[in-house]
Amino acid sequence: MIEIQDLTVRAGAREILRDISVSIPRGKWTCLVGPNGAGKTTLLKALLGMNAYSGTIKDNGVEVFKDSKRNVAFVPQSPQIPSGMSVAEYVMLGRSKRDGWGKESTKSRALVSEILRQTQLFGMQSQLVIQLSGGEMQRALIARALAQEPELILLDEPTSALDLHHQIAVLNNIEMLKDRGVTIISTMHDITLAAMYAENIVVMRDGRVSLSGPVSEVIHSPELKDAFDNRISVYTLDSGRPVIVAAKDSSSEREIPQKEV
Amino acid sequence: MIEIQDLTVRAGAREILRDISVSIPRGKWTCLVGPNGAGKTTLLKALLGMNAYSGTIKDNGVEVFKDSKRNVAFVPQSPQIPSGMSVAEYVMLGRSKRDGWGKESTKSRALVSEILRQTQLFGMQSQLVIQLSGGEMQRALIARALAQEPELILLDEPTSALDLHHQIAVLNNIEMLKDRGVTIISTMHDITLAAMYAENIVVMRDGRVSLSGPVSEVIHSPELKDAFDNRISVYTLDSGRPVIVAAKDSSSEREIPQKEV
Amino acid sequence: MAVALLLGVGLLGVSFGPIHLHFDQIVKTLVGAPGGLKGQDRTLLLDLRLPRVILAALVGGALATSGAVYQTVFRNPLADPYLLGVAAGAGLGATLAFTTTGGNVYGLLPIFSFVGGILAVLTSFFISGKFFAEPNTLLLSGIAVGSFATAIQTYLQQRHSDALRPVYSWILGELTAANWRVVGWSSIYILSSIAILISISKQLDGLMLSDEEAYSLGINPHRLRIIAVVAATLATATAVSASGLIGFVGIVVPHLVRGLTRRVTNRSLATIAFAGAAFLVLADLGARTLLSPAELPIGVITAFVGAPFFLFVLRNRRMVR
Amino acid sequence: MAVALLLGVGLLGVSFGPIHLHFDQIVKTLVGAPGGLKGQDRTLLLDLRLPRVILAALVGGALATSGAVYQTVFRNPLADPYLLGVAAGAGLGATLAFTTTGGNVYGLLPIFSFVGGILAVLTSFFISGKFFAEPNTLLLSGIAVGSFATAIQTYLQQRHSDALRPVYSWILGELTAANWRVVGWSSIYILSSIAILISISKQLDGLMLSDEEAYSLGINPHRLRIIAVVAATLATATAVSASGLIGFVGIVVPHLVRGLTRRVTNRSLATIAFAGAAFLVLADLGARTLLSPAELPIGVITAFVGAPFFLFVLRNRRMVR
Amino acid sequence: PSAQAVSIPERIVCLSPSATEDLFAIGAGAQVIAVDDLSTFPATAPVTKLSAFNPNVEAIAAFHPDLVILNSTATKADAVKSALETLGIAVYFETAPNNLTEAYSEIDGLGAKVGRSTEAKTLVVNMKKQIASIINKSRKKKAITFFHELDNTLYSATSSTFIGRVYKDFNLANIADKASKADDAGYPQLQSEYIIKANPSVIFLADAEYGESLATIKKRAGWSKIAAVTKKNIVSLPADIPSRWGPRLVDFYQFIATAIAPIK
Ligand SMILES: Nc1ncnc2c1ncn2[C@@H]1O[C@H](COP(=O)(O)OP(=O)(O)OP(=O)(O)O)[C@@H](O)[C@H]1O
Ligand SMILES: Nc1ncnc2c1ncn2[C@@H]1O[C@H](COP(=O)(O)OP(=O)(O)OP(=O)(O)O)[C@@H](O)[C@H]1O
Ligand SMILES: [Mg+2]
Ligand SMILES: [Mg+2]
Repeated sequence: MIEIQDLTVRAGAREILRDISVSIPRGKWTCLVGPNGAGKTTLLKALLGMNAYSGTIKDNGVEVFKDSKRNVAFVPQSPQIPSGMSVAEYVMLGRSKRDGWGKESTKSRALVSEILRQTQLFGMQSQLVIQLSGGEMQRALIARALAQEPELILLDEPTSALDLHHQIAVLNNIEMLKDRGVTIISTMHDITLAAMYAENIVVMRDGRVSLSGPVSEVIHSPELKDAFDNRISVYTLDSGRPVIVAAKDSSSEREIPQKEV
Repeated sequence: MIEIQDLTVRAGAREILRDISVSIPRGKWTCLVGPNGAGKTTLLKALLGMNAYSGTIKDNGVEVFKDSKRNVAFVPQSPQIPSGMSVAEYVMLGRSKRDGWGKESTKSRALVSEILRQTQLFGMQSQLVIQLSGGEMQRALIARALAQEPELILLDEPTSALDLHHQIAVLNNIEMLKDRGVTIISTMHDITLAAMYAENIVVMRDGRVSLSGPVSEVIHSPELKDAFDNRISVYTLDSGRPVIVAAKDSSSEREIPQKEV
Repeated sequence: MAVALLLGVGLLGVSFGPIHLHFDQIVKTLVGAPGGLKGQDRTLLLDLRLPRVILAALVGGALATSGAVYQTVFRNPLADPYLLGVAAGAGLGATLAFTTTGGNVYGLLPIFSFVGGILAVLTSFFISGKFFAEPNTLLLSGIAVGSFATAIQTYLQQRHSDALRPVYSWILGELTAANWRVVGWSSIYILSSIAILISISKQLDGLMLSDEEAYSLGINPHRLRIIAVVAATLATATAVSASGLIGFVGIVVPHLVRGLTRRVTNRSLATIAFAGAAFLVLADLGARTLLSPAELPIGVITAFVGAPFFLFVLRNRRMVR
Repeated sequence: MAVALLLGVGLLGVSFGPIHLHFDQIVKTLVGAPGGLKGQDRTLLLDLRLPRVILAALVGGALATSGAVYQTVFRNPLADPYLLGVAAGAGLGATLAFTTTGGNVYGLLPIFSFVGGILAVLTSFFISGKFFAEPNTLLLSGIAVGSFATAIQTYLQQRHSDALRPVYSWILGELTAANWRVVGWSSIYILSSIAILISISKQLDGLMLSDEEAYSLGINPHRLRIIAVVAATLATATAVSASGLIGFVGIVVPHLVRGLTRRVTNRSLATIAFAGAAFLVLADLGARTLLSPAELPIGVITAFVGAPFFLFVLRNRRMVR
Repeated sequence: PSAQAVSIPERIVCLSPSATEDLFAIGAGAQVIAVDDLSTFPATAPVTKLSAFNPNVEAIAAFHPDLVILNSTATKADAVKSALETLGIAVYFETAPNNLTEAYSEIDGLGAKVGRSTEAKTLVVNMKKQIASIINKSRKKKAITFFHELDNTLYSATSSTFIGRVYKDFNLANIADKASKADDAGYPQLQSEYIIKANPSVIFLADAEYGESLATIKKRAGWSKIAAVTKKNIVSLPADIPSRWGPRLVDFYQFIATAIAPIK
């Protein structure tokens, strides 16, 4: 369990997160959803443990702040892209922690090749990361996180630059981490996708958590809709899987899709 | 009409776009779709006319390269975020071309206020842009483009960081530009959204255009599926509006959504 | 307000010195009212102090403005107006004046250093190839050209070690050479350069964005960078040839103004210009009075007073980066 | 290969000079085989040239490595090893040695300049407040502290103008003072600093990312920056106190190696160290022989030979930015 | 009668223009095998390209000297000295004198070092006599104010410097003395308006070689009314003599004496 108690995060005078208390189960996929500016990115960064916060965040009973023993992968919303570094070098950075300073094991090289193949970057190892397209860069970033073999992976909008097919491909790859007991925490604007992959959802609004729980409970709750000012609609598929969309007009269309033509 | 003839764009030795010929109607919304790395961003930048290309791109019969008379707004996929600039100043930059060097008209100030309201950034005028959340920044970027009152607006994944509601809100705002005869060209990974807003779709793959035409024609064409290696499925709503999704498994689920519960 | 401040500082500047002149008499003399200064005091005010104070203001304004512009153009807080080799080129020019020419060396000094500074920057431009396609390439090219010029200068000084003292005292930066002729020609270049820079200051903000974004906003980033750097270089080269190398002003005054106003945009360019002018007038006053009747090199005062103040601002106001 | 190159260059370095020594005799002397050099030539080789060549290699390696590390840490291609005030502090220390101590100035000089350099950097650290939370704040703080130190130094030189020439010649950078004692103490600091820097070079690549990303990769960015800057500063301060201010090497050699190898990552740090060492050994050879019997300041050669070469690389290989 | 006195150096490399003049004047010229590039006097001195300011140890050693005379202000003079000594070459440090007494003892010291003590003593006695007689004839009864200009940024020399003492011997009043607190070594930078106010009767231009003259000085703001300018009492100093503290000091005294003779 990751236990968050009375978490408050400030930027200057402003409180971006206010008194958040929520638990996130280990070994599961938890998705943070909420409108722009709700504080999702801020919460994700707090979970990383690099910067000071007030309140407590305990991961397996240990305070996360400056706990250098954890192996946490972090996929930021907008990464700082280093110039002059190749895709292979970039992904290999994920191995630093495991290989130790200045070393590069054979295992790492094999693993990185494998991951590059999984993320469909294999032909691009020697291309510079600054020359990648938006989606390719995002995959390189995720590849680096996978190379880390983390115990916890934090993903901030991991699919925002991916095409439809790669969204699925990449999320499937991430989902497989659960087999190894990895905890996954991500933000995701596409709540349909979130509901497809996550077991738990945390709904945020205005720097607070308004609801958290299993997907099935949260998805149909008024709190979710409320977080988006009731501008979204929720449908359910035959299989029970939900689809969440916003309507184009205020007189929101509620149509039912037909079979493919 | 924007007529593109035999357009080839190189980066170093590599041809990123190869012999593209396609026309894009004025006063309409055209969406570029295709998998990551297809060359959408590159084509959008070529349409901006800043960098050299081979072939011709004629906008109303005039070559776009270094044609400084055009007023083209450009919303990049990943903007360079200036430090120390407030949201209001950032959006006001969009007025530079109209107001002239060093001036700032009353009209501009009123217009910028109006646009900040439209993009729901009004309370944040004096916040620094580097302090914005991902979605707020993307809205600021679009607000700047709107402030430009352009004749052509180029949008590279304008909704990638927006929550469901703001996606719709922002796209609605952009759509309204058509009333003033503005031409809209955007890329969009969410083909469902693309089909909702665009009149025309250009399908790209591997630096080439594989098909272009009205939404209704393109959406149901094999070329679209082919561009994504047949990993996407297309449904049609009652109203005839299409929904495009990628399946989670290779044994792609084809479920039909039920009424809201 | 900035103008009033500058005028006030200027009045202080002309009033104090080894001989103290009274404010009211100064004002009377300047406006031509009866009861003004006479004789030697009048000469002192009109022919010595006034041109010196004006030159200090011009040079301070030029360096601060150019520094701010360079910092924006190269997106580098370390950039200073001497970056592209102006200083080294001017230094080489000055040394050449001392070592190779006979006749009236001091008369040739401004011309040699001006030409040297401009030539060095042109060489940097030329070698960096695609001009401003890559600001960082230009910047590295400037460093290399500057080092090269400095190497030749040092070599010449070694060969002509008698020229060491005059070159060194020129490098220290002096406003002692101020007179109406110097003020005349330098004000033309400096004021027009500053005017150009201030008029494009709103556009310069666009350079904080990517080139494509700037282009779509109606800015030609390549051309704008060239205009900005050329104007800034012209101002700097003029300042250098009129008064040697005065350090610190160009890099610190812009950051100081930004720290105090918490603004990074180039709207504050006019404020920066005035602040630089006032700062150098005050520093020059210090240079003239602290060890009077001897004179302190102005560079000592600028850094001696400016550095602690800057450090204070840096520490106490969270700098807007 | 880099090692072989350095050894080859070193052999050239000990062989040439106003008095030419033959390779075979040098090698015999060094390995202790019969038929080696005798008398004055032997002393020349063992007590003069050898320590000088070794010192050149140490200083060159120190400056190039530190420069590369500063450039990464501050994400600034303009960064050079003198950035945080080492140079100015050391210059002030050296000036103090000349002006305040009578007697054995040269014995005290290295200590004074070393302490001055380190103190200046510590002051920059202290004033910038949160250490490395904001590299740019530290960097500006370094500039201000450096300017302040330079102001005091200039002032002292004004007050004690007889110290002008020795300080100036010290600033120019000299390897003339090389002897085994200097090589002894400087090799300890320099080699251990370089070893630390090379051992953390892979981690340094992580500093090209955002702090959060680096942290998640197992790097403590604040601590890593401090380690890197402290080690680089120690190497630089040692180099400066052993040989004065030798410019150009620290900024240009790293860019040169990156331009030639087209690599920006810090994997090339060892190559940069060797390149810096070989470059300075060659430059020193030039300093001793080119204008023989006069000796040229080594800084003149580094820039004179290095700048055109660098410009050539800059122009012909599209620099990896 | 020590062992040292026996070993008279026969291969001297002299890296100081003043010492070169001294050596030739005391008859040790034949022992000098090489002098630095600025030792231009006497004409018979064996000028080489050796630098006195930036000495190259190996280049000096290549002459196989048995004594090297080194100026103590040369670059890294200490290091050069110890390197030469490592090679078994004796080094004599020449320090710039601050006054006549030190200049004389410099000559005596050099004489002793090169085995020409008697000649050195004779030279010193002659110099003293000649200089005393010049001063006697030309010393001003009433002090005359003057300004000594080093360069056009108005650096000057106070009475504590060697050149300042020379002026003082003629009872000239140095306007730079008021600024002596600005530089321990006696070279303060004066303010233009102070010079105008001090109104010196004579101006000595050490920067005449850079083109400064009555004509250029007149053009300086406010300077045209200075007494020295109105009376045209502007003295252009020659390039080398004022900085050679050897036998030609006599010539320098004579030069000043001649220059100030018409001034009342
Ligand atoms: N340094 C700062 N100073 C002031 N406000 C800040 C700062 N950083 C973030 N904020 C504000 O805090 C709020 C939360 O930001 P955060 O990035 O966590 O949002 P988010 O939920 O990730 O939004 P998005 O969906 O747009 O990515 C935003 O409104 C943002 O403007
Ligand atoms: N400077 C460059 N050098 C080499 N290859 C490049 C360069 N710039 C872009 N590319 C390649 O060109 C291809 C097209 O890039 P582009 O950014 O146009 O793709 P895109 O369609 O916008 O992709 P995405 O959906 O990921 O944003 C990519 O495969 C990219 O790796
Ligand atoms: Mg976010
Ligand atoms: Mg793209």
